[in-house]
Amino acid sequence: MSQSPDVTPQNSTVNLAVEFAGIRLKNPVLTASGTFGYAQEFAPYLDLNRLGGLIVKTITRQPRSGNPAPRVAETPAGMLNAIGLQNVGVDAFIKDKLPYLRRLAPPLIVNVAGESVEDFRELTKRLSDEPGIAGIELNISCPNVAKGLDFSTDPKLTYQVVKAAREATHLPVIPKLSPNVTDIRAIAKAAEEGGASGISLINTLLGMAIDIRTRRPKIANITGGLSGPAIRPVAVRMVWQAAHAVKVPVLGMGGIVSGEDAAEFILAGATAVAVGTANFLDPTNVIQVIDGLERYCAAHEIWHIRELVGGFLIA
Amino acid sequence: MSQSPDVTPQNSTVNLAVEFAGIRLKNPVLTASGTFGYAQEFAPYLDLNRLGGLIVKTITRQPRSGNPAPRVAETPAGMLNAIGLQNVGVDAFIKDKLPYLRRLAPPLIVNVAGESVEDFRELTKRLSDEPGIAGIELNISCPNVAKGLDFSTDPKLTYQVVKAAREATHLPVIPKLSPNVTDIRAIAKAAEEGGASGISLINTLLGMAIDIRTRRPKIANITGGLSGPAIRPVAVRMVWQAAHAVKVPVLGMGGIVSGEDAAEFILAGATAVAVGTANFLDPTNVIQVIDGLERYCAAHEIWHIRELVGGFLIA
Amino acid sequence: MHNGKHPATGRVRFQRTLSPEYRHLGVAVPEFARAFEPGQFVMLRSGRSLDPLLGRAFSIYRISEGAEPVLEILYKVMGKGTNYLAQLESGEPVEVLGPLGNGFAVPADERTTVLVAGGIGVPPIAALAARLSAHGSRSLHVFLGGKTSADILCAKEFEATGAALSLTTEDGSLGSIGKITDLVEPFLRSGPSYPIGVYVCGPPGLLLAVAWMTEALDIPCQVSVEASMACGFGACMGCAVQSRSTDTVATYKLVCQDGPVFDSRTLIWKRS
Amino acid sequence: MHNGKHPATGRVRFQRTLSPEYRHLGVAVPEFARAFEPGQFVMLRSGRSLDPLLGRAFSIYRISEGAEPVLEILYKVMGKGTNYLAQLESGEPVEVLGPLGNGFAVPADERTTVLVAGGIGVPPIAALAARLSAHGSRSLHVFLGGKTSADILCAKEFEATGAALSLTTEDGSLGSIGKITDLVEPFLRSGPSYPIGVYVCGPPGLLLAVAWMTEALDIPCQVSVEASMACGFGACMGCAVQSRSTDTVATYKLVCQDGPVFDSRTLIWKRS
Ligand SMILES: Cc1cc2nc3c(=O)[nH]c(=O)nc-3n(C[C@H](O)[C@H](O)[C@H](O)COP(=O)(O)OP(=O)(O)OC[C@H]3O[C@@H](n4cnc5c(N)ncnc54)[C@H](O)[C@@H]3O)c2cc1C
Ligand SMILES: Cc1cc2nc3c(=O)[nH]c(=O)nc-3n(C[C@H](O)[C@H](O)[C@H](O)COP(=O)(O)OP(=O)(O)OC[C@H]3O[C@@H](n4cnc5c(N)ncnc54)[C@H](O)[C@@H]3O)c2cc1C
Ligand SMILES: Cc1cc2nc3c(=O)[nH]c(=O)nc-3n(C[C@H](O)[C@H](O)[C@H](O)COP(=O)(O)O)c2cc1C
Ligand SMILES: Cc1cc2nc3c(=O)[nH]c(=O)nc-3n(C[C@H](O)[C@H](O)[C@H](O)COP(=O)(O)O)c2cc1C
Ligand code: FES
Ligand code: FES
Repeated sequence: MSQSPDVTPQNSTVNLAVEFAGIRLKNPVLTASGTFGYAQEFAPYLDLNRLGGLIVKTITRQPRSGNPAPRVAETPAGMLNAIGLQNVGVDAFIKDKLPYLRRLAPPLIVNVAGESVEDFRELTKRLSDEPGIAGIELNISCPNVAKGLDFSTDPKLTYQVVKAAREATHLPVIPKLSPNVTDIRAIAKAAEEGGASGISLINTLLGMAIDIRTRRPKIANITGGLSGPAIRPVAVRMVWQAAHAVKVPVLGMGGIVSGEDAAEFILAGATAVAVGTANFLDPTNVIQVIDGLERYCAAHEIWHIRELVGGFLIA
Repeated sequence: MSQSPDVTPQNSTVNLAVEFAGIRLKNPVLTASGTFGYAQEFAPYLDLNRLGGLIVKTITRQPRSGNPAPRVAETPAGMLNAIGLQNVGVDAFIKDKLPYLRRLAPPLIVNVAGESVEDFRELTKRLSDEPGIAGIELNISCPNVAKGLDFSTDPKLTYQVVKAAREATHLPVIPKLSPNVTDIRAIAKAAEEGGASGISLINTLLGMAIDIRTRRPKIANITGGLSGPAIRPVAVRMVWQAAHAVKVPVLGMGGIVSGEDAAEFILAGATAVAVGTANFLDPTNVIQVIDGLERYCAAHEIWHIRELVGGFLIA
Repeated sequence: MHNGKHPATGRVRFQRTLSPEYRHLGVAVPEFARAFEPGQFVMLRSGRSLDPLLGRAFSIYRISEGAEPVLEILYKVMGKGTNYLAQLESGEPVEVLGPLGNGFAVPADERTTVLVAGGIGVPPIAALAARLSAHGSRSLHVFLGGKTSADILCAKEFEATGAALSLTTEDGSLGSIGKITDLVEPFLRSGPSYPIGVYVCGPPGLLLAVAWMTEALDIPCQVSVEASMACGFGACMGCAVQSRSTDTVATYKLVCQDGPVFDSRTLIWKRS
Repeated sequence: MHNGKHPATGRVRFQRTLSPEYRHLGVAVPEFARAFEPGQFVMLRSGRSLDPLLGRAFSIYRISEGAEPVLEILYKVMGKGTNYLAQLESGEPVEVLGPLGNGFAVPADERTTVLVAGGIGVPPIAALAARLSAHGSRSLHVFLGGKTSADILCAKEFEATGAALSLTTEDGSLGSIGKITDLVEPFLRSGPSYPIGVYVCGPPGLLLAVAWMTEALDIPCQVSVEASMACGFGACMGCAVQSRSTDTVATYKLVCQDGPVFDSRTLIWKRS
């Protein structure tokens, strides 16, 4: 459904490189946490080195088994999930996953979550000692675990978590914000004041679906996080609001499937974008986003992607 | 895409009648404000007397011209709108529209909006003097005008508006709540405390879309309200949360297209539902929702729709 | 109550590629109206999926007779909705609502009738020309413009009506090089017989230019206007267009209900 | 890197209605794998629209040879995704990812091989029977159950393999009346020759009953399990199934990656 004239990326000379939160990316397209596994799952399908950056599945201090099934359900142009942060824990991550990830060319951003300010501080500190990590994304907005959402729906807690992580590392710290709030600008500002190097948004919208035959929730956790194209208009609005509220750069996500969608976020003010749910439709989707973005730029004679950032025109 | 076995509504004996906020409805399917004009637009296409109830486009004290174009844009499985409450004003409504509406059999709920507590009080009072009105819906959640959202994103303002309207009329008063909040339960409780006879939700999610060719917003107002199937999981979640937070009945809406969708809201705790965006796809859509709901009930041997309300099972 | 306006499920009868971007689509619609006014439109929608969600507006180009009426449209592949349409093959379903809106109204005693169309503005103008040719006691002048020759639709058909046909393309690949308004204005100033009327459909810039020029010359002009639409029948208030009325309520008119054809002097024309 | 697992756009070659609810679909997929293990599956998705959004999992029933490999599946029309598939006509596109997951592994020296299937569990079991018949130095017993005769697929095919075929329907419209487990249990207790193995696919109740029964009798059993899936290749962690592991990280296995075929004794079986 691409609408741009057919310009092959190879023939064009669009410079897609950006710097986000002090991290140099050869293109502004990353993978969203929890939708790209630990990257290895995608290796049979695509050249991982083409990615702008990699954000991996949330890591916690202890291993987590995750939520019972069913964990995913489709909704119109979207999906609900409540995986429950299933992960191997930080020790096994460092031992078993990091060696593979650090050999890849794209900068690696490790996403962490905790139940307390202390957890975030510890995880951040622990990971900063490891080579091959370019930044830490703080998942303070997971709607699918008992403690999770709490932090990023409250500016004070947001500030505290970000500050603790900031003080624990020399790496860029990127809090990931929840869309389930009345005023995203207030949260974004609190994150900036806490010392965020950049902010990342949106995590999923809290949703629910009922199987009308069984009368049971379609997700065992009852509620789940809504993602995919359905939420894109909400995500674009919040990225635009947040980008105007803070000076640090924004990593935008929510429903990106094509290069055009990525361009929409960048016009709204995102410096870089992440592809989430679309990775499930087709493991090569993220490459299509990179190629599509490059084609869009070439067709509109944008020779450096920077020219596009915040390029939204208001009459 | 109906999944229920083919039971013709005529042969079944499902009792669909409900009482919502003291208003008797022969079936629980209403039309959502702003999506059904003043009903007359639909007369060529369907028998208006089959509807459970009618909610008409928001009325304000003074006529309003509405927002400049473009006012609507499609999004994945949804749409954005910023009509800007274009309406003829309460005087012309009473003179020109009400005579037609009051001749129709379905109970009429008039939706009003104002910029101050005083506006809501006055409008409510003015309309209560007119025969043929069954209830007043308070639109304290329109995202597309300067003052609008403010009321229902704050429990105190919500309480004040509802209380003022409550004191101004003997009619049922039904505040309509915004989904753009951190905690819908707190707002629902404030509405109940203010004296709401029932609550109505959800209004649209605040969203935005950018035309990547022109770099301009797809909606002249920049942001608009997101509606349609895309938002259904958020709406069902909020209806479920609100229904458990208050004792007054809930009118649920957000993305209903089929009888199955209506059943999902009723299982989540809604006493009645409203069809919005789907009226645009096909002017007879609301009739398909009524027939589909009846078929669903018959197929599941539900002989009174009341049995379904809140019938959601949690393991 | 049944007036042929009810939504109906049609089936694709044919889909022809006119050029890389333009298609000619025929949809057999049971019980569809056989009569329509040129300028009226239909809303077409996929019933299979919620994406694309809303109908898309297309002018009625022709309704061909037969066992079932076949609704014909000419369209340009633009975005999601028209890409979806372009993938449909014979037999596939399409939801159809219409005919909708108000068409062109040409006075019977008009001596000079000037039709102007650009790009996807051609279909309603072609429908109008076909009607007028059926009458005949008037001089009919057709002006068609496009970026390249691929944008010039129905030229042969217009010729067949006996109209005087003028063509322009911006690249000069067909007709004279330039914009169609470069030819319309001199013609209107050249002393055609009155009563005269201008009927126009096409991109916003064309409508604006013709509206200004006819107003300056005090020649009646009917324009068929486009707008973003959600419903097509007056329910959403989405398709607003600014009118010259000073009454608050009438500031905006609805393209689907009050139009899509308007007397150009009832609307405000400004560059966007 | 190219191992036939890449997503590819297939074209519907045929779509046959087996009964009101069941369909047999053939999709020609360029460069699709010609080899697969029975029990492996594909994800099928519409590329035309974002609704339905995600792929749907279907067991590979057969891959027929020809100029292009034709992927064949048997499916039941359930909800949005399968309704969408059912509307596809010859030539329409379908996005295909696969073969995915791990299939059944039947020991070469097995003397008694018992295949059990219910409803849409038949396709992988039919694929397995076709493989085993190609070998032949074993006794093959097939048990098929359904609600009515319309749910019994591929009976002729199973007969053609030379297997001993037992059928049940709940309404008695085909085979004996009752549930298929009513026949499987007595057979397993009747003293079949060892080594023996049971291979089962079907609704959760059937899997549970066969898993319990084989565990009680200490007979090896491989089950093909279903789960809600978003991706099909290990990326979403959506398709969790509870394992018997006491290690936190291994509490859940992924149906798409660790399965869909599991040794029944590695999973927890309880009524839902
Ligand atoms: C009353 C009326 C009658 C109409 N009659 C016709 C008709 O007879 N034939 C016809 O073809 N159309 C007609 N249109 C226009 C038609 O409705 C739109 O072209 C259609 O809705 C586009 O839908 P879409 O989903 O394909 O594009 P969308 O994605 O909705 O995009 C629509 C708009 O975006 C812009 N756009 C999208 N893609 C591109 C692109 N690649 N390059 C430049 N701009 C782009 C255009 O400005 C376009 O108007 C009519 C409209 C109205 C209101
Ligand atoms: C590894 C694997 C292999 C599979 N192989 C096959 C196969 O070979 N053939 C096949 O047909 N299916 C197979 N399935 C199941 C198939 O994936 C689902 O049937 C399909 O995803 C349903 O999609 P849908 O959108 O049509 O239904 P959805 O709307 O997603 O509904 C799916 C679920 O809802 C319930 N449901 C929906 N509609 C109804 C209804 N009318 N009555 C009762 N329950 C209902 C069912 O529990 C069903 O599982 C397989 C699944 C897996 C995981
Ligand atoms: C199945 C699934 C799992 C996810 N897991 C995580 C996670 O572990 N940590 C996190 O920060 N976000 C997680 N997310 C949120 C995504 O990273 C992303 O913020 C969100 O899905 C919106 O983007 P999308 O619409 O492109 O998917 C998950 C999303 C999905 C769909
Ligand atoms: C075009 C449009 C206009 C609307 N106008 C109003 C309005 O005037 N007053 C109001 O309370 N809600 C208005 N709404 C909100 C709807 O009544 C409804 O709450 C919302 O759209 C969610 O339901 P849906 O997804 O079924 O459309 C409008 C919605 C749309 C799409
Ligand atoms: S398109 Fe809905 S009112 Fe005109
Ligand atoms: S379906 Fe996504 S991990 Fe199994």
